[in-house]
This record gives sequence, structure tokens and C-alpha cells, in this order.
Amino acid sequence: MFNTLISSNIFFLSLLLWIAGAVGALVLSKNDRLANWWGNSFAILGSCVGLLFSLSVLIIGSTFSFNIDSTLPLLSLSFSVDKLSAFFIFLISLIALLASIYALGYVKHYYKKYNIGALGFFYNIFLAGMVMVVSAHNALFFLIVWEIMSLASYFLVIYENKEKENVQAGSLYFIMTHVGTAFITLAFLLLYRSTGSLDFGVIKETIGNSSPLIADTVFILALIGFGTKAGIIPFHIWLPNAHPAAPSHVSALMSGVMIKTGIYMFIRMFMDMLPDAPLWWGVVILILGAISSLFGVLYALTEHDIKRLLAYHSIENIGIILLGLGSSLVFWSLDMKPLAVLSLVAALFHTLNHAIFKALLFLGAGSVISQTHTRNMEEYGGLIKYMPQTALFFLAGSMAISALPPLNGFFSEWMTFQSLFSGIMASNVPVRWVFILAAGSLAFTGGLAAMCFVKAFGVTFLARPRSENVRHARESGFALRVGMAVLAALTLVIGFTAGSITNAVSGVVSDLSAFNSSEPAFFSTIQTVGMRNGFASISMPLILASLIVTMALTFFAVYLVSRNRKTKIGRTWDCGTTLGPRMEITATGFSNSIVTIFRGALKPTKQTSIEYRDEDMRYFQKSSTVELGIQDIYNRYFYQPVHMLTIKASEYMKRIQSGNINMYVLYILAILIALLFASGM
Amino acid sequence: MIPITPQILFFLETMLFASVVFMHIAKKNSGVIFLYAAQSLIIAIALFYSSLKEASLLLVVAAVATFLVKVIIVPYFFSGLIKKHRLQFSVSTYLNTPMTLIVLALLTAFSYSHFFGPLTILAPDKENALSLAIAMVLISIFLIINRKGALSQMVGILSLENAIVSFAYVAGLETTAGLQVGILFDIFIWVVIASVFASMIYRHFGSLNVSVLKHLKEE
Amino acid sequence: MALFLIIIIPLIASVASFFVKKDMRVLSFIAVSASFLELTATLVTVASVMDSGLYRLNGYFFVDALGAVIIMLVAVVGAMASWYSTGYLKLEVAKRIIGFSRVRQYFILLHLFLLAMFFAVMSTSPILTWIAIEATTLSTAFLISFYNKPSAIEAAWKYLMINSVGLLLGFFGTFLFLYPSIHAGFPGLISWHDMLSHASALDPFIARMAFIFILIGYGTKVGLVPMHTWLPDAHSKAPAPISSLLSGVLLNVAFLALLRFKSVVDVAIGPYFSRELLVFFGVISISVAAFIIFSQKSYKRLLAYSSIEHMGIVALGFGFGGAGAFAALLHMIYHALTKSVLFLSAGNILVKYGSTKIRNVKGVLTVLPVTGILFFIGFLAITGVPPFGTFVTEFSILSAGIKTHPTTVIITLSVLALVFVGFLRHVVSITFGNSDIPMAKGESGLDTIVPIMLLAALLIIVSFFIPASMRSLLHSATINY
Amino acid sequence: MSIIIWTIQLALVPAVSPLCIGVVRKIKARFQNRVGAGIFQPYRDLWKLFHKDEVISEDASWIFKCAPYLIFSTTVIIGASIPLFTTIFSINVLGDLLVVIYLIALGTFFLALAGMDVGSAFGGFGSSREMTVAALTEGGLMFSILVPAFSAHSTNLFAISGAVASFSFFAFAPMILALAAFIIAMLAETGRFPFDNPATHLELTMIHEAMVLEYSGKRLALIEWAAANKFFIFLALGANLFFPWGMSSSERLGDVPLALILFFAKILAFSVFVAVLESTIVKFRFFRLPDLLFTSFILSIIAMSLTI
Repeated sequence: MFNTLISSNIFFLSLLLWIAGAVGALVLSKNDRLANWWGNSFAILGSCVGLLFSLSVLIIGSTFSFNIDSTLPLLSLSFSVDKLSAFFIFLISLIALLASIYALGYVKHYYKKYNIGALGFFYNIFLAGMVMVVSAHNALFFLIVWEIMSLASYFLVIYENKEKENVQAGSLYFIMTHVGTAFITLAFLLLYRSTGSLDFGVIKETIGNSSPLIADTVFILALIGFGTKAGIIPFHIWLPNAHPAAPSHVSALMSGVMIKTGIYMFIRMFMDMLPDAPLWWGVVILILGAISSLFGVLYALTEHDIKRLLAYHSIENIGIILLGLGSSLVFWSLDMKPLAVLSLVAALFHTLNHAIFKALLFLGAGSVISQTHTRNMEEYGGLIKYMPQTALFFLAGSMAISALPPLNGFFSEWMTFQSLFSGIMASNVPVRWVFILAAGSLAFTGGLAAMCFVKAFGVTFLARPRSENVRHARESGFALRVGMAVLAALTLVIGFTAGSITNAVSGVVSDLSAFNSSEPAFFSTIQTVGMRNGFASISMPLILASLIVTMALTFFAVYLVSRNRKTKIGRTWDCGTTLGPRMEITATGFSNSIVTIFRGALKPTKQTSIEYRDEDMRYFQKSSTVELGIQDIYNRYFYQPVHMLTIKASEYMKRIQSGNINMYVLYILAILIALLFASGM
Repeated sequence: MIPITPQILFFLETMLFASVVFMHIAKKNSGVIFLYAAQSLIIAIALFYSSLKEASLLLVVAAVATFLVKVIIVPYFFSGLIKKHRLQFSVSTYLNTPMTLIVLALLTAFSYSHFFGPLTILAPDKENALSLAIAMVLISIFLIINRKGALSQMVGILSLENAIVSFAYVAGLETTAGLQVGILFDIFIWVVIASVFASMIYRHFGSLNVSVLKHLKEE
Repeated sequence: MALFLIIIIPLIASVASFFVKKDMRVLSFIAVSASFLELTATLVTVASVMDSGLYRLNGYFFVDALGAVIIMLVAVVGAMASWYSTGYLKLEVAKRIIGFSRVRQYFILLHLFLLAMFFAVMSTSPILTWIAIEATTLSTAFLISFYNKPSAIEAAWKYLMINSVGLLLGFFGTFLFLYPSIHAGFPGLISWHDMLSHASALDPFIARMAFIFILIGYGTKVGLVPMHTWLPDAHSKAPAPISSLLSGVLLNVAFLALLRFKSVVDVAIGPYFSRELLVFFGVISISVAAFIIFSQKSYKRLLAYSSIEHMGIVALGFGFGGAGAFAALLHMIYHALTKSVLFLSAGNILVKYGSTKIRNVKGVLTVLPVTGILFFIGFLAITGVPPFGTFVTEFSILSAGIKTHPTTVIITLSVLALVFVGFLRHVVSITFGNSDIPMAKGESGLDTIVPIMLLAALLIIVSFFIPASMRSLLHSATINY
Repeated sequence: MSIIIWTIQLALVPAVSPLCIGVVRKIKARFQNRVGAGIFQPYRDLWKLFHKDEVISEDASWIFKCAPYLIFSTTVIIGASIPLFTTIFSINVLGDLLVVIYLIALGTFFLALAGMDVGSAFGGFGSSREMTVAALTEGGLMFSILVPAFSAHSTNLFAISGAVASFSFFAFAPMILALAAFIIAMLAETGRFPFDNPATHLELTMIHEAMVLEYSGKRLALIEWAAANKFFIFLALGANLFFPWGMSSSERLGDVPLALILFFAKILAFSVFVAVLESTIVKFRFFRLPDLLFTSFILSIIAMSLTI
């Protein structure tokens, strides 16, 4: 009782702090500095309280629910926080805390250009919205906070509304998310139809009586609806445009946590609310996960806009999370609960990890952009000398996202692999093939991601500056560095404490009623995590320790052997010519081989245009430009045709309004006669 | 006083019906207006007759007002319009005369069909007259659809109103004199406003052919 | 007493305006004070309806719960539109678009228009209601052709003709509804109440036929597809405050008449028939409007089509019945407020930019910062984006229909998404970016901003909180539907 | 006892790998009708490099300077965590297949970064090619080892060799496909023909050499040594996962010499095989390599479907 009281109070306190931050920032919007401090300080406070709250729920394990009746029909403001919600609140608060610290410094470069108060307002509302999304317990209330979250993030995406492409990106985002919400709405309406309630708890208890067809339909609708928010291919088209458009700390939140609310609802609906899943649900999610991860990383490779590149990696990582989630569903339907727990833990762990390293990468990208004023990687280069700390943090993020040991990304990918391997061993032939392909796509994804981040890090930070922009760069401010440093530290810490964290995450999973009494298929101690059947085991601390020890020994030994040797500083060997920035490899050039290899899927385009000095002779070129591009096949073969079709239908409908009054009266007579006819029949 | 038998009612309705049919055929605007005046006259007489029968002074006033507005004032307005804008001939129709007549026949057949059969509950012995009144309603609307001339359309609407009044009369659904006067006042204002608009259209578009009103459509 | 004031004030105001010579400020003063007096009187009346139910005046006028909701809308939007008109016309006079006599004509007709609407809602007699609604047509015809441009005259002509045809059909239907009362030998003025009490004597066949006529007749005025054809023309050509009254209020008044007949026909033959018809008209109205909105070129027509769409939603709500009806009535309120916000801010945009074409208007947020925000708020509310109440009402309406009409619900949901997409495209291109032609930044006056802000504030408040008394009023208004 | 075995295991890879390179070079020289350097020449090379002065580019950052140590360390760690001559470390948590593969990737990652760090034109394209090949190899490598892993019900490499040793002949059949896949992946990962020419400095074709072009002195020595380690590791993996006979399965020290001798024999056989292969085929055009790598992946998938 006491716990509950404290919990609910802290919960609302964090919401209240965010709302106060929002309103205050708006009120203070006349003064940029004050609005920035107010908005972000309250965001920090709210996040701290949110962290406290979620940890208390995760540790004490007391679930908490709260209900306020509203004055509108059907709507009741009901909150319910179990461990799953608390896990996501933890995630949101953690990233929000660091992003807000970062923002304190980052927002400064918007002074006098844009309204800081509005930024603080929507930012805080966005945070509150996300927390409410993962704690809402009534479908209508959920939809409302879901849309508030989307709306706030929409305004954040179009925050720099003087750039036309940002506004366009925002529109695309808002359209996609709204259409997605329509699917979700329909899903909830169908649930309402068969259960007569909008309360998640009641739906959960009574849905079992309805036909499987309803559950299947709801599954598909929810998959599309929440999949749009999560950025699953082929519903991803908004994501690479919207995430880069937002201010970087917001991009970090959007990519790091907002898209995870889609994952949260997948788990909530498919593993908690809906009745036992049939096999094909899991299979569908597995396939989508495989496609998303592989294509996500391929598209990322083709990008040379640093934030778009990161955005595509979000799609990839959502795919990896889905691989865990999908296998969990498959195991659940095959009644192999221990394995289902393993897979879900893998999915949640990767959710946590991705939140951390993606936020880190976006923040790093943000500080680079704030110094160089461009998102084009081709104009970076050599930044490691101008921004050494940012470079280090970005490197940590790059290694983590490339799943390199000993950082955290490796561990969750290892677990995901374990669940896929178990699937290959445990299931029958057709499903086994899905698992094999999923594991294959994951293997390729890992390699390609590493390649992509060699490119991202190398082109951005290494070698020599490629443009004048870089030479003015300075190490970013203290607040920015604190935000990134903590996240970078977390990638390492979570890496070697993976065992304990696995325990905590499996506590979240076993809190779900479906997995209440099931023993997980793995064991985890502080040192070691492994499969109970002895298939595999791993010790993250040992990897870290052996790397440190071996490196130290190597260093020492080499020092002993060649301590008397001199080191000279010289120019890079240049075959006798002068090395210009143009001679370094470009981001486009780096990935060109992969693009060529996957030209079947990526459909690269190349446009050459040459201007001649003399039009008649066409011998001496004045200038020649080559434009390389990638066709988005989803856009081309799905979204464009749908758009054209709608416009056609619209033009067709417009003929109704022909301007001819005789025709108008004819409509009236016709409908009159038709109705009289119909009612007389 | 002679009682109003179903036969007499049927006769009156036939006359009214015929007047609308002739409106469809009439080529000259003055002809259409004359037909409207005749139509209104029949209704005014019928109203007057039943007001005498009811021996109610208010009803007499209403009938006289009907006469004044519909038979005198409205046609006067219209002929003023015709003179002002020299509109001897009505603008063309969408369907030619034979086609128009076929449509009229179909609409009449529809109103005689079983779809309207149970209307006889309203007035069990006046089935034919009721059906004709319904036919008149439909045909009046069709007049508005078929004619391109603004004037004919206005007459179509007025004739629609007459059709409804005649239906109410046949079915014995007259309302109080006060309401009748109210409705009449409405109609009167309507005619005034519509005439003003017709003049404005003439001024701005140079013709009373409504098919020139095509500024407002979806591009 | 209050009820009497509601009727008499606009009449006095209209007559008084007629005698004003040369001074616009007097006209403005009359308009604002009259409309605020009406608002006060209306609120008093509504309060007494909330307290003690039906409110009557000498057999000719009455206000029931449903009527109370509608007159409240008329009074609120009427007051804001009148206030806005004073500022708006001043701008147009300053720009020499119109002269004083036109302003006087405007205010005379505006008061008459409000009078007709109050009258239509409060009249006890269906015939008088009919006359009053016809009177709204007549009083607004000149307001629509206010600018005397060919296109405005065309709009007014179409408005006049199509509504007359429609209303005459409604008139015919009214007669059919009256017959049981007349046959029962009722003398004199037949009231809604009489009609309802004799409803069981209606022959089912005639009841059906009569309702079809009523639905088509008043549906024309409501703007249901396919009788809607006049609406985009008229609403887009009228001056902004008039558009807001036409879209925000007049449609609801016509809908009220439709609902009164619906309750009668429901008693006679059960609710199934009328509900199916309303659902039918609702869904085609929403769909057609949605598709036309998608590639619309003029922002005022866009708003007009959106009114058609929302009347479709309301029709759908009443068609689904039960909780749907409650939500539909609530939706009417939200729509009235939102659409007024939109039309009035569109008025500001039009005065500034001088074009109704979407492609000629860009960067409103920088040129007219307050209007831009209000317009965007209006857009969010009209497309049913939370936290605005329209989302909840739309959801409630759909949830009321999901059991009986699943296909309709799915269609509606998808076209609503389409409406959103269409709207967003247009609104974003209007709001953001930079104007092609350089123009002075800043709003043109408080009179054209404050009324919109008040409406928006009201909208936000009722989106979050509906007082208990209001809720019970809405409940008792929709208990029969 | 096990401590001694453990020490041997730890030191074996760095100690023997240059020899292995020397053997391959010698055989190749013989094929080319040359006498060739002695098989211990790589040791002398390393020794010489460690005692030379070093030139570092002014553009290089700490990444360039630290990468060799890290790369070398990863190979040493991997060397300690794969089965060489004994299977007794199957409880060793380092021996996990995925850990090994991702540690290899870690080395590759930093090697590629180091290649880009100095900003020369060669380094960049070398990194690009290296990462392309590495990314495409990962699937084939992982899946080819997964085939015996699934049969052994463990992804621990020691456990795999232990289990494969006890297979019947028929169970071994699909392993041949997996072996083919593994060899393709091995050649790609270690930069051998037909993927890369370890002896080339021809700018159009080099991959590995392009990345390390700027290194000199001790760092070059570390890099070269790490490359040798990597080569040896792959040979050992091939030898012990697919031909795991003769490994000592107990802690008795007496078994070790025999097991070591057998192990060296297997490595020698593999070295000869690689050398023969390198001498008889040509290097492929770069864009033909993906076909080969996908072939490796497909082969292992087929093998996998035959196994389980």
C-alpha cells in the first residue's frame, strides 16, 4: 500500500514536472536563455523522477494502476504500470535525462533563430507523451496520448521550419503516423466490438472467447499500425526523413526511444492482451525483422547524410529486435516457453542497447553538425583532431552498434543469435527455414553494419578535413560532452554487466502473465550467461578483461623490444603528388562496391550531365556532373502508385461538382426517386 | 354550394398537371408565365371556394392574398423582367420535346405506380388526384432540371410549390390561414430576391442562360 | 422572458441598423452589444433548461434540451462572428472594397439571419420552423453575393435555387407528417409535440416516404451528399464571418429540424429505417468530401467540403444511435467552434493575401503569426487529432457503429485518414515556408483576432472538460436517438 | 597440469604462425621455380621490423597508433580460445563461435579505420574493399561452422571438435559441403587467392596491403604478425573442426606431444593445400568475389539442412 502510494505520487510528479517545464518554457519564450534553462531543467528533473519511479517498480516489483474518469464518453484516464511498462519508462527517462543535459548546451545555437520556448514546450510534452503511452491502460486514452506524442514529435521535426525539406519530412511523418493510428484505431474498435470494453485489462480477460479471426485481424492491423511507428520496412519511409530533420537531441529520443513504443505495444498486445498467438504471427514478424534489418543497413550504406544514415540504422536495429520478438512468438505458439523467454529477453535487451548507442550516435552527430553546420559527411573529415572527445564517444557508439565485443551491442546480438539458433534446432522444417534465413540475414547485417560505421566514423573523423567547415570546428560544450560521455560509458558498463542486466530483464519478462511460471532457457550470473542446454555460453567481463590484459601485455612487450627506436612524423606517402582532400575516399566511394553488389535491390541511378565549352564542337568539356542516387523501391512500387491512384480518384470525384445547376437539381431528383424506389421495394 | 367531389378535384388536378406539362413544351417565356398564372388562379379559386364553405374570414383573406401574389404580382414581376431584358424566347432545354415527353410519361407512371399506392390512406377516394399531384411535383422538378433559362427555373420552383399546395389541398391537409399567409409571404420575398438575382445575373453574364454559371466548379 | 429577448433583440438590432446614417462605429456597437445581449439571454435560457427541463413561451416558442444546445451554438458563434465582422468590415472599407451602405446592408441582414436561426430552433410548429429556415436562405442570399462579383452572384443563385428545391421537398414531407394530427381534428397550430403524440397513427409507408422527403429536403440545407452541391460555392464566396455562421451554425439548425422529424418517424416505425438512411448519407458525404478535399485548390472551398464531411460524421453518429448520438451532438459543438475558428482565420488570411488559392498563400505563420497558429490549431481539431475533442467523438461514433456496421466503420476510418492527409498537405503549404510576394508582417487588429482566440480557447476547454450539467443536458437531448 | 597445457595453448598461435607463413611462401616459391627464403624468414622479418625506426603520418590520429596493438591482441585472444591440440577447455567460456567471429570483426574494424586514418588514396579503398569482403564473408563463415555446431549441440569450438571426432562416417557427409564453404570464407578472411594477393603491392588489386601501406617499424611488425596469427587460426579451425582426430581429450601431459605432432601435421597439410591453391588459380576480379562468398553461404545452408 505504502509502496503504491509512493509510486503513484512519483509517477505523477514526473509528469507534472514535464508539464510544468512545457508551460513554463512557453511562458518564458521571450527570453531564449531562460526558456532553454527552464525547459531543459524541468525535463532533467522529470527524467530523474521517472528513473527513480521506474527503478522502484522494477526492483520492488509492485505494479501500480490509477484511474480517473473523464468527462468525455468512453474515455477514462487509466494508467497501469507493470514491469514491462516500467522497463520502457526507464528507457525513456534514461535517454531523456542525458538528451536533456545535452540539450542545455545544444539548444544555444538556435538562439535568435527559432522560438526556444516552443522547443521546450513540445520537447517536454513529447517526453510526457511517451511515458503516458507506455503506461496507458485504456484504448481511447492510449490513442490520445499516442497522438499527443506523435503531434509533439511532429512539431519537433518541423522545428526548423524555414527549411522546406524539414517541413516536407514532417508532413510525411505526420501522415504516416496518422494513417498508422487509423489502423490502430480499427484494431481497438474490433477489440471493443468483441469484448465491449476499451480497458486493456478487461480486453485481456475476455478476448479469449471471441473468434480467432478477430485476433488475427487485430494482429495484422496492429502490426501495420505500430509497425509504422517502429519503422518496420515497408512502413519505414517517413523515418529516414523525419529523424534527421529534428534537432539532434530530439532525433536521439525519436530514434532511441519513440520508435520503441511501437515495440512496446507489440509486446503488450501480442504477448499480453491477445490470446495465444498462432504460429504464423511469429513467422510474419520474423520475416519482417529479417527484411528490415538487412534492407535497413543496405540503405544506410548508401547514405552520406550522417543523420539519415543513423536513421536507417534504426530501421536495421528495429529489425533485430523484431527477430527476437518474432522468435519469441514462434516459441510461444510451439509451447516452448523457456525459449520464448530467452528470445523476448534478447529483444528487450537489444531495445535497451539500441536506445543507448543510437542516442549516443545522434548526440555525437548533433555536436558535429553544430560545429560544421552541415549534415553532409562528404564535407567532414579529420574531426578527431578538432573534437577528440566527441570522436571517442562516437567511436564507442559505432562499435556498439556494429556489435563488436566487449560493448553492449554485441551481447544482445549474441542473445538474438542464440534464440534464432534454438529456433533452427527446435522447430519443424518450414519454420526452420525461416529461422535459417533470419539468422543469415542477421549475420550479414552485422557485417554490413560494421562496414557502414567504418565509413561513418572514418569519413567523419579520420584523415584530413574535406572542407573549410571543419577547420572552424571546436570541441563541443561541456553539457554536450556530459550527455555523450555518460552514454558512451553505459555502452561499456552494460557490456560487462550484461549478466546482471539479463537477470533484471528476464524479471521484466517473467512478470508478463504468459511467462509467469516458465523457467528461462538460459542462466545468467554476473560472469557468465549461457544456455541451460549447454549450447553456448559467454562471459562479457572475461572478454573485456582479456582484451585489456592482452593489450597491456602487448604494449609492454613491444615497448621492451623496441624502446630505443625513434618515431618520426612525416607526410603521408603520396606517390609524389600533393595530397588534396579530394584524394581521400568519399563516403559514396566507400560504399560504392556494396551498392554495386546489391544493385538488384538498391537500383542505383546515375545521371551524367556535361556542359561543353562549345556546343557545336562538343569537344572541350566545361563542366561535368555525375549524380548518383538510389531508388527507393517501396516508394516507387507502392507509395507512388497509391498516391497517384488517390489523386486520380479525387479528380474523378471532383466531376460531381461540375458547376451546372441543372445537374445539381438532377442529383436531388435522382436520389429522391432512388430512395422512394428502394423503400417501396 | 356544390360539394367538392373527387371528380371535381381530379379535374382541377388534371388542369394543374396539364399546365406543368405545357410549361415543358412552351417556347416563349410569356407562355410559361401565363401558364403559371393560370395554375395559380386555379389554386386560388379552389382555396377561395373552400374558404367560403368553411365560412372563415381569415381563410378568405388567405385565398385573396394567394390570388394577389401568385396571379397578379408574380407574373407582373416576371413580365417586367422579360421586358427589361428582352427575353421573348426561353433559352433551350437539354432534352428535345419528344424526349422530354417520354421522361414526363415515365415520371407520371412512377407516381402512379405501387410505390405511391398506400398514399390513398390520406384521402381514400381521391387516389387519382393525389397521384397526379405527386406527378406534378416530380415534373416541376424536372422542369428545373431540363430548362437552361433562369426564368423557367424560377417558374419551376413556384410550380413545385403550387403542386405541394394542391397536394395538401386534395389530401385535406390545409393549415391555418395564418400559416398560409406566412408561407405566401415567404414565397413573395423569394420571388423578389430571385428576380433581383436574375437581373444581376443578366448584368454580369449578359444572359439568363444558367449554363453560363460555370465559374464555380472544381478545377 | 429571456426567450422573448432572444427573439426581439436581433429584430430591434436589425431595424436600428437600418436607421443608422454614416457612422460605422454605431453599426459595430449595435452589432456587438446586440449579439452579446443575445448570448447572455441564451445562456440564461440554457441554464434554466438545464435546471428545469423544457422551457416554453406562450405556445409559440419552446426550448428543449436539444434546442438549448443548438441555440447556445448560434449565440456563441453569432456573437464572435458579429464582433469579428466589425473588425473585418473595417479592413475592407479601409481597402475600399466596399462602402458604408454595404456595411449597413450587411449588418441588417446579419441580424435577420441570426433571428431566423433562433426562430427556427425555438418555434413549436414544424411549419414555422420551415418558414424560418427558408428565411435563413433568403436573408443570407445577399450576404453570399456580398462582393457583387460574378462568381459570388453565381454562388448565391445556386444557393437560392437548390435550397428552394430542397426545402420545398421538405415542405412536402412536413405535410405528410402532419396528417395524423390533422385527421385527429387538431385545430390551429400543430406543434412538434402534437406530431410526436400522434406519431403512432402514422401509416408506416407514409412515414417512410415522408422521412425520405424530409431527409432530402433538410438534408439539402445540411449539406449531405448529393444535395450538397450549393455548399462549397456559397460557403467559399461569402464573407468570412458569414461563412463561419453558415458552416458552423446554420447546418446544425437544419440538422435539428431533421432530428425532430427523426424522433417522430422513429416512434411510428422504429429507428431502423431512419438510422440506415442517415448512415447511408453519412458515409457517402464523408467519402465524397474526403476525396475532393484531397486535391482541393482553394482553402475556403476546402473548409466548405470539410463541413460536408463533418455533417456526414454527425449523420453517421445519429445513424448509429445510442452512444453515437451523444457523441454526434458533442461533435456538432466541436465542429461549430472549430469551423468558426478556421473560417474566421481564413478571413484574415484572405484579407492579407487577397487570394483564396492555396498555391498563392504561403508562410502565414511568419506573416500572420497569431492567425497562423489559430489556423493550425483549427486544422488539428477539424481533422480529429488529439487532444482535441473531435478525436474522442469520432472514436465514440465509430465504436457505436462497429457492432452493427463494421464495413461502414472501416470505410469511414480510412476516408477520415484520407481527409487528414489531404488537409495536411494544404495546411502545411499555407502555414509554413515563406511568402512569394513580400508583405508587411503582423496582424491587422484585435477585433479580428480576439474573437478567434476566444473560440479556440473555448474549443480547448470543452475538449478537456465538459461540466456535469452540460453533460446531462447532452444526455437528455439525445436520449431519444 | 592444465596450467602447462594452458600456457602451451596461449603461446602456440603467436609462436608458430610466422613459421606457417614461411612454409606457405616456401612452397609457393618452389612452384614458381624459385628457391625461396627459408621457412624461418618471417621470424627474421619481424625481428628486423621491431628494431627499426618508425615513420608516422602527420595526419594519423591515435586510432592509427593503437590499432596494431588491438588487432594483435584480438588474434592472441582468439588463438587462446580455439581448439588447437586439445579439447579439454570445453567449459572455457571464451571458446564461443560467435565471440570468435566477432573478435575477428573487431580486428577488421580497427584495421579498416587505421587504413582510412592517414587519408591516403590507397588506405580508403583498401578499407572499403576489406569491409565489403568481410561483411559478405561473415554469413558463410558463421554458417559453415554452425553445421558441425548443430551436430555437436554446442557452439563452443572445443566441444564441437570433441563431438565431431566421435561422428560416424555418414554423419560426416554433409560436413564436406560445410568444409568447402569454410575454405572459401577462410581464403576471404585471410586475404588469400582468389580474394587478395598477400604479396602484391599493385595498387589496383591490393586489399590488405593497401590498408597497412603507411605502417612501418614495430607497428608494421604487429600488423604482419597479427595477419600471420589470423591465417594460422583459420588453418587451425579448419583442421580441428572438420578433422578433429587425434586431439588429446584428457589433462594428462603425456598425451600432449602426440596431439601436438598430429596438429602440426594437419596444419602442414592445410598450408600445403593453400599454397597449392594459390599457385594454381588466379586472383578474381573484385566484383566476382561476392558470387563466391554467396556460394559459401549457400553451401553451408545446404549442409545445415542435411545435418538437422
